[in-house]
Amino acid sequence: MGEVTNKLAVSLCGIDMDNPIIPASGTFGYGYEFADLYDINMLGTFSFKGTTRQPRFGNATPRIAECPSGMLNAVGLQNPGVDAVIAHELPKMRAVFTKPVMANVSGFSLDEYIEVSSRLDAEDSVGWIELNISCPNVHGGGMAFGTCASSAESVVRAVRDVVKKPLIVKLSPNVTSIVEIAKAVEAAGADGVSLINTLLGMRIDLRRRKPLLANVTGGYSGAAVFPVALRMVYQVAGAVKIPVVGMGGVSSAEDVIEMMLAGATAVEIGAENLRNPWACRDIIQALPDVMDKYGIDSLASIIGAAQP
Amino acid sequence: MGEVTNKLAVSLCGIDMDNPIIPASGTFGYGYEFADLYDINMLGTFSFKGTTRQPRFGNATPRIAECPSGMLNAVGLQNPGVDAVIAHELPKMRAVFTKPVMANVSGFSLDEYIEVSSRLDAEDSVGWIELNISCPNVHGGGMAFGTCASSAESVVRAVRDVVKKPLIVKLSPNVTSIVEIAKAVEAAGADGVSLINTLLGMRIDLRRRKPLLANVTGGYSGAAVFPVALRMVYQVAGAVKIPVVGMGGVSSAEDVIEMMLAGATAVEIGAENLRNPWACRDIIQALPDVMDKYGIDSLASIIGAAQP
Amino acid sequence: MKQSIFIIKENIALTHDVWKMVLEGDTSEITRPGQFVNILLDGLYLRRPISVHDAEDGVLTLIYKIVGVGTARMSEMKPGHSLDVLTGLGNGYDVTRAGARPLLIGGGVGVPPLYMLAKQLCAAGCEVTVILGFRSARDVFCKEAFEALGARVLVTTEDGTYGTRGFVTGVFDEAGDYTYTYSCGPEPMLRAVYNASGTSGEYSFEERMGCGFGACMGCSCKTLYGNKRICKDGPVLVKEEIVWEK
Amino acid sequence: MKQSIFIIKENIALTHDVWKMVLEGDTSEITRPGQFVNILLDGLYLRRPISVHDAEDGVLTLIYKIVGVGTARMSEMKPGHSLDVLTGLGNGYDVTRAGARPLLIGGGVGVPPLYMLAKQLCAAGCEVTVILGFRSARDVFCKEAFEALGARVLVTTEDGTYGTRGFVTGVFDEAGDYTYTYSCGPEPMLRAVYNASGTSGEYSFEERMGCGFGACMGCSCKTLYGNKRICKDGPVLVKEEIVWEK
Repeated sequence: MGEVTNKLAVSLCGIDMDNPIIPASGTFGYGYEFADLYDINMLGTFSFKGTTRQPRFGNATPRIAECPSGMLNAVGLQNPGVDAVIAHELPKMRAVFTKPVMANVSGFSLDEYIEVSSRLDAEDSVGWIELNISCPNVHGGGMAFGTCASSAESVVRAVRDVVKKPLIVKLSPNVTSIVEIAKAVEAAGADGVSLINTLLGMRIDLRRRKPLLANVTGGYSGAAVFPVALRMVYQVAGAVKIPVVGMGGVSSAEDVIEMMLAGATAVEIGAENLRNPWACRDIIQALPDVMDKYGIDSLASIIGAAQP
Repeated sequence: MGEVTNKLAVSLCGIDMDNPIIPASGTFGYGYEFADLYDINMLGTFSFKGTTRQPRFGNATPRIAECPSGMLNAVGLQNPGVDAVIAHELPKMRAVFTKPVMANVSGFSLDEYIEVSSRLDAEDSVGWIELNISCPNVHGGGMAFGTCASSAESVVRAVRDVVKKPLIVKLSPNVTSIVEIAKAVEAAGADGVSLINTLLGMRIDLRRRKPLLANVTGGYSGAAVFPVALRMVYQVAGAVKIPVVGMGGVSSAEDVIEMMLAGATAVEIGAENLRNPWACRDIIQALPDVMDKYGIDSLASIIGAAQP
Repeated sequence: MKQSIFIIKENIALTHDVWKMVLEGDTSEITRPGQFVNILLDGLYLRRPISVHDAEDGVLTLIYKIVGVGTARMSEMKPGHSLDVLTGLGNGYDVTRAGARPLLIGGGVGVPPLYMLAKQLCAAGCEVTVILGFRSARDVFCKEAFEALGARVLVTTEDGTYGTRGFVTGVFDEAGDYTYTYSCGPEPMLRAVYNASGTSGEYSFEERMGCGFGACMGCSCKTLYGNKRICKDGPVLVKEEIVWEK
Repeated sequence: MKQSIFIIKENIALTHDVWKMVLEGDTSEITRPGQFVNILLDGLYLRRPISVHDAEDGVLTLIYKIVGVGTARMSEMKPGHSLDVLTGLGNGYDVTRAGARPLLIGGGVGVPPLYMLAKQLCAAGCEVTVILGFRSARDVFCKEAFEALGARVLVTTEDGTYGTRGFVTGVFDEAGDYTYTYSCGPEPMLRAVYNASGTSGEYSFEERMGCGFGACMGCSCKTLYGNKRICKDGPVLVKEEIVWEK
């Protein structure tokens, strides 16, 4: 076990991780649902459900639509609000997960991002803040902050001032230049970036002749988005000095390695958890053999190896 | 046959088409390769290989990489140049295809777009000019024109002045707001827009630890991009008055109907031709039954039916 | 919840669009009637949730309607084919609340999960009445199966081509006195039953799901006692908590 | 070109990573040795181009190396499985240029397409010499098959564990006098053969393909006579037109 741990170990914004595998926010709840299935302490960490100031039910249903090699979701940041997360969810999470966790923060205003981030930053169990400025499924917030460099910069600067933990900013792929946004949030003091959030997509119900999702559009995730995610991780990792957390359609140990070669320091797994609840365990267990196949001694050593 | 023709008929920028099915540029050559396989006069029309002023070999190989439910290509506008297209390719095309054809034009400068468009506009066999301001696989041209509203507007305005045929502008999905670009080209005098060109993607070879494509990145097409394409067609069709040609991952008669419900007047089929050379024939033949299944009397009547 | 491989033993049409599939595998996690399984199909991204018609001693029976590409593909599968199945999903019905004379009301694809419920209730000595609603005579299935359990069965069809013409609520009087209501079917039917029923009861809801085990919040609904996930806290809701939204 | 359904009759391992698949179907479009077929596999987007090892009277034989997910999946297929195959792709070798004593040189997965070529040349009365190059003894396949045709076979292995140690060009002297060169294998080998060969000849190239039938320009290469498509104008190029680029 000691040797395997060393082969997989990475360090993300100064925090050592046994491996780079991170279930993505919104696909892993607060962890305890999965703790019945396997010991989730084997994970590098996980990013819990996006938290807002107020409790949110989210969007009307249907919230889910199938696509080729992927799915749309328009959940719309359903969560019990930061008070309930701290009072009820984090203690339940703590009972089953002992490593630093990644706190995913969303919001509809600068004030809200500041308040929720500082509240979660004060929690001992939180290792990183993942600032979601890229949710495509809410109106008047989320992605609106993340599709313009200046607004992205201002929200990151404001949150940077109030949090002590490493601040990772989750970026939207629905932009002309994700590199420009990444550079702006780096300049504003982000300790890392994570990308990509979902691609904005849509399906129409042929019978009803209406959008399939109640929210009309939804976020596209799953294996289908992997090539786009990989390209953006490669571009951003080549342009910023802070670490990049890669995500978007990662479904296998091979995909993890491909993301890391592109420049990812750690890798989030999203939609695949919904098809295979044991996906992250399976990937962690498969990594050593796949590394051997490709002559990789240590994951940390291949980060960005495909960069020019 | 008469009745079927009526059910499928649409009109694109004033030109009547027996059906809305258009093989997309770069997947159908100049048509004659496919004429051995079926009578290509059954098509609505087709868009021939993107034409530049000079002959181009394109990018180094590998130019192709497989993806989940799709593929990357980085051909890089290989074509014999406008002189050879007019002298050799169009006559060979004319021998097997008697309907107005769509001439796809690309370029690296305003001058080149103007010259190639006006040359092809003068050809009798050409029905529409499809101005490609969105090729992701060439440097210093193509997509650079299509990812900024002001440069898109200026190239369209310049070409508009020199062409008499309907001018359809092919848009890039790799932008923050495709609606903004669509509105700009509409204002500049475009008669229609076609979307989406490919999503910029990438794959890495795990053995060599290098990008799989010689060009590093490539354009992602195939079923995987359909939800993104559909969303953009829906957004653009709701925002402009000119017709929208929908494309991106269309693989079946059902997909054609979904695109038209979103607002497409005609539908281009790209990557699917490469998996199944008879794809467009098969889709045209399948449409009447699928229309019956969903209670559709006429394709023209459902254009944009899913719009609010 | 458990993931395991099931082998198809039988896969036959019951009507023009309803099929029955019998599988062998580990049914140990299926603990209550009204639960569902979630099936991974080659080439399709999301698993397909299908309600359990019956499960006993390693034999799982599903009855499913062909509604899309997934169920169409299932209908083409031959005996011997293996499937990756998540079992033990959903809360299921609570048989302990049935009382002496429970009334079960199913509509269309809402009929199958009531079978395992009726089986357990009949075995427990209840006097079970089942109302089955269909569109037309050609859509009727499972009537004899319920009768073979010892249940009294009333059938309605919308066009009157079989049983009583009309909707399931039209034969409530004929059903007579009942102690509890169990129902499964399309939402308009559930709502009609909810309004017509004179007792407490349990209602099984359908929603498009992402994961099927409570992780993705894809199938949330509001209840009087907070937000619930149809897949994990449901699909069965008790009458007293239901909020009708649409 | 023709699209048709082939049924797998046999699918067996020849070495640790090379398999032989025999299929039945319509082989009428396969008109020359050195052509390839393009196979659609469930769940994979692009067809897989595989060179024709032999084709005669509705029996198609492919010999393929497991190099990725597609060929790995092919190796797991059982007899009776059906495949969607495009046949009649590529130009193939021109047997009329062989002369009396053609020399055939294949390396690794470049060996299989030479079989149908050797078969036709032997049948035409040529004195055929075949050089087969492999990495190691465990990689050797098809030697006996060529010998059974009446060809003289020289084998080289890089590590010397079978036949002559070294590369295929190391046994040119031993091959003796020859009238024409046919070759298929990895590009470095083709280049070495091109440089070592004293005759005109035909060289079969590999490239990642999109469509396999000339539509997408995915596999273009430069030649002295203009751009060509490996899939449609190739995969066989004549010595006099080849441009070595990399």
